[in-house]
Amino acid sequence: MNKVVQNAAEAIVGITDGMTLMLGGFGLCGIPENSINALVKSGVKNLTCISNNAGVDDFGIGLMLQGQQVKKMISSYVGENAEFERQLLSGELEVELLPQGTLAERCRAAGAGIPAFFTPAGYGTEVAEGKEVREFKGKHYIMEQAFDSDFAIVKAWKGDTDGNLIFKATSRNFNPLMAMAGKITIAEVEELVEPGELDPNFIHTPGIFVNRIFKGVNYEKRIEQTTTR
Amino acid sequence: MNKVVQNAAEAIVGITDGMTLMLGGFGLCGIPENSINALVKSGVKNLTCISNNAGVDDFGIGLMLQGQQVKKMISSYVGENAEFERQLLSGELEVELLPQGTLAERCRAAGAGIPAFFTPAGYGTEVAEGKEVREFKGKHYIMEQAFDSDFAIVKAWKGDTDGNLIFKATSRNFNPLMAMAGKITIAEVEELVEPGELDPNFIHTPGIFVNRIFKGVNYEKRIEQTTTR
Amino acid sequence: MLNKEQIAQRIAKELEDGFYVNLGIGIPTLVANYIPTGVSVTLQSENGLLGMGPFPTLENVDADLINAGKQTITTLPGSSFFDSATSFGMIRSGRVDLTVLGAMEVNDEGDIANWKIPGKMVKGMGGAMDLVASAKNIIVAMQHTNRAGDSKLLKELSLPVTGLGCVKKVVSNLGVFEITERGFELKERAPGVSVEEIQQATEGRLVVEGEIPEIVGIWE
Amino acid sequence: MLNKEQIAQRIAKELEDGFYVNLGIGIPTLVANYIPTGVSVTLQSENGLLGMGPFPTLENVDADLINAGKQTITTLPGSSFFDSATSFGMIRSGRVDLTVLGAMEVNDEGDIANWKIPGKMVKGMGGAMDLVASAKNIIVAMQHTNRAGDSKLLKELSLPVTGLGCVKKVVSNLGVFEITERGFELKERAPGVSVEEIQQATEGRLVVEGEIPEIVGIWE
Repeated sequence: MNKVVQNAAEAIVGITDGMTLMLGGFGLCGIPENSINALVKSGVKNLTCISNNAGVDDFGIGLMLQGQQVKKMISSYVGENAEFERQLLSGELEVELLPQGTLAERCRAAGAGIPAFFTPAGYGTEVAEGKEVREFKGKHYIMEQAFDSDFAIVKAWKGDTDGNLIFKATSRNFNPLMAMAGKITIAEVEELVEPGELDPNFIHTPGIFVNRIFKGVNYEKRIEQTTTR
Repeated sequence: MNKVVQNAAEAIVGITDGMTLMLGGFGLCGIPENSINALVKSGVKNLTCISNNAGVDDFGIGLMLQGQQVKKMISSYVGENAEFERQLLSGELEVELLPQGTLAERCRAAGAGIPAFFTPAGYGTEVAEGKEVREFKGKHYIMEQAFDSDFAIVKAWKGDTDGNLIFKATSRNFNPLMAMAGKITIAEVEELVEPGELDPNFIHTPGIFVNRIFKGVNYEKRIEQTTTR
Repeated sequence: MLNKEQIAQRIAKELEDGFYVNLGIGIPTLVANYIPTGVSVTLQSENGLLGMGPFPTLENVDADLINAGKQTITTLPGSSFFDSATSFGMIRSGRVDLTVLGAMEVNDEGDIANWKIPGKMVKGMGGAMDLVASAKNIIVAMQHTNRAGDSKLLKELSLPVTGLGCVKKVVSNLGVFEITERGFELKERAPGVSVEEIQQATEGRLVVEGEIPEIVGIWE
Repeated sequence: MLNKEQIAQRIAKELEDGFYVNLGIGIPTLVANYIPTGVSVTLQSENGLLGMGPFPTLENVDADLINAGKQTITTLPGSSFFDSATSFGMIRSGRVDLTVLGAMEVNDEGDIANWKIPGKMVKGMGGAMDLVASAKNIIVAMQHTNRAGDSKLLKELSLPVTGLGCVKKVVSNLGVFEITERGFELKERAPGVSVEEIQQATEGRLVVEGEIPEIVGIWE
C-alpha cells in the first residue's frame, strides 16, 4: 500500500466543507506550511480547526482566517492574531479556549482509544462549565473527552515512505499527538526517505498512525520572536 | 543535585516492608536485574509489585517470590512461573490480573497526573467488577484509575547523570511509563554518561522523572525462548 | 480436517495489502508464514514493535528484541519500537486492521473466552482483552472441539469471558465460520469434512445455507 | 519599590538546588537571569523542552527551537525534547518544583486570574490553567496595583479565575507575601516602602505581624 502522495494538493484530497481538522504546531513552530497553503488555495470552508494557536495575521492558520475558511477554532492561546480577534468580536468566528495540557491530552486520548479522562486543569473556571467534576483523593478534577477529528495534519522533520516520523527539537510539540488522533493523518516532511533509513529505536510517530505522507517544499519557518544573546 | 548512586543497594534505600513497587520489563526483557537482586538481598517483605509479568522461577521477580517477599502481584500475564502458581493457589499470594493495555495506561496516567480514564478493555468481564461503566458514542467503557506506587524501578540502555534515559528495542516496554509514575524513580542503566552525550531529540525518558540512577553490572539478560531461523 | 498449519494458511488468505496485523500466540503466529505474495502486511507485536521480522539467525539473537510470545525476533526496514502505552494506544484506537487470536471457547454472539480456567489455570489475559475490545476485525483460530470431544463453538460460554460480541470469524480444523446476528454462518468446509460432522461438533447456533464449498487454495 | 528586574531577582532567591522550574512569560522569564551561584536549576518550557539555555547568538537562531513565549532559545547539556502531552504530564504529575507566573489579580485565598478580560482581551490561558492546577509551589510575580492605582491583591477576583487556592507566594513591586489561611502575610517590604503604603495598596486580607524587614541581597 502506498502512503506517498506527491504534494500538499494531493494530500488534502477529501477535506471538505464543515470538517474538523487538527493542525500541529506551537505558534508558528512546526506548522504544516504546505498543507495550510493548499487548504487556502482549495477554498474549503466552515472548518473547525483544532490547533494550539491560530497563526499570525499573514502566516499559518491566519491565512485561513483571512479567507474566512474557519468556522470555529479550538485552541489554548490566540493572542498573536488581530484578524482572529476581529472575527471573534464580530461573531464571525467561534472559539473554544482550552488549557494547553487539556488540548494535548484530548489529542493523545483520541489516538490512544481513551474516550475520556479526568484532569485538574480548569477546575473551578469557565472551562469546567458543563463538564463533570469528580474528586479523587481529595482533589477536584473535570472530565474531558477525546477529540473527534476528520483529518490530522502534521509537519515532521524526517519521514519514511511507511509513514514513520521524526520531529526536530521543539517543533515536535502537538504534532505526534495529532498524528495519532486523526481519522486520516497527513504528514508533510522536510526529508522523505526509504524504510530502513530511520533508526527504529528513535521513531517519534510509528507509521501505523500516518495515512498520507509527502515531501514539503519551500519551508519559510517564520520566527515570531527572534531573541538573541 | 546529584542523582547518581553507586549501586543497586544504595538505589533501593528507603524501600521498606509493605510498599508498592513498579518494576519495568516484559517477560524477562528489560527488567531491572540489579535492583531485583538487591531487593532479594535486602529481605524487604510484604511488597505489592506492579509488573507485567512475574519473572520465571529462578530469575527476575521469581526470585522475590521464592523469598516470599511479595504479598500481591498486579500483572497481566503470569504464566511462566510455577512458584507463582503454587503461592497463588495456596493463598499465600494475592494477584490482580489486568489487561496489558490497562496496566500500561494506569502507569502512564500516574505519570501524567491523570487520576482516571475510560478504556474498553475488560468491559463485560471479571476485570470490570466493581468498576464504573459508561457509554461513549454507543460503546461501553470501564473507568480505571492511575496507579499509586512508592517506587518505580526501571532498566534503561543508556542514561546520563541528569536522569535522561534511552531504552533499546523491545526492552523499552513498560519502563518509560513506570519511570514517569513512581513517587521515587530508580533507573539502572547499562551505560551511564555525562549530560550532553545523549541527543536531546532522542531521549525516551526526560530526566525530570528519574530520581536515582546507577550503572548496573553483570547483566544476564536471560532469554525465555530463543527462537532462530 | 485442517491441521494447525492449514488453519494458519487459511487465515492468511484474509490478509489484505497494507494491513497492520496483530497475531496472537500459537496458531495465529503461524499465519506470518503464509502471507500471500503481492500482499504486504505489517506485524504489530504488542510489547512494542511494529514491523516484526522473522526469527533471527543464532548469531543475531538479541535478548532485547523479542515478540509478545517472548520469542527472539528481528526487525525489518521501516520497523519502529515504542512503549506499551503507545502500543495499546494503536490497538484501542483501531489502527490495527486485523487481529488473529486463539480461543478456548467462542459463542454464537461473538463472545470469546481465552484467558482463564477457574481453579485450574491462572495465566492472565495479557493483551487479549485490549485486543478484543478494540480491534475492528478479529479472527479466531481454534480447534473445533476440546480433547473430550465437546464443542468449543457454543451457545453460552462456560469459561470467564475475555470480550463481548467481538469475534467476526472463526477458522477451526473443521471449517470457516462468520459470526453474524444469526450465529455461526458456515462458509467453507475443511476438505473431507461433511456439513453433518460440523453440525454435530457445533453446539452454538449454526447457519448452513446453500452448497458449502470446501476450502481451496491451501496446503499446496 | 522594586522594578521588574528586582522582582525577578527576589524570586530567584526562592530557587533551590535541583529544582525543575517553569517560568511564565514576562517578569517570570527574567528570573532565569538571577539564578544564585551554587544553585543548579533546570528550566522547563511547556512547549516541549527541559533544560532551556540562554538566547542564541544570531548565527545560532533556529526556528525549530523556541520557548513557550515563542522566543528563539538554546539547549544545554542534559536537555531533552518531548511532545506537549508528555510536557503537561510532567506538570500535572507534580514533577515541576516551582512555577513562576504573572497575574492580573490574586485573592487572599490564593485564587489567580490571568487569562481573560471579558469583552476586551481574548488571548487564552495557554498552559497557565494546567500549571496552577498542578504545581506544588506557585509564586506570582506582579505589580501590586493596576494603572488606575487599584489593588490587584484582592478579597475577591473581578476577572475570570485561572485556578483556585493555588498561589503560595506573591512578589510584587511593594513586597513579599505568603498566602495562608489568614490571607496575604506580609513577609518583606520593598526598600523604602512602608507597611502603611502596603496596607493602603492591598484590598485583600493583609496580615502584618511584628517587624517587617526590608528585602535584602538583591540589585547588588
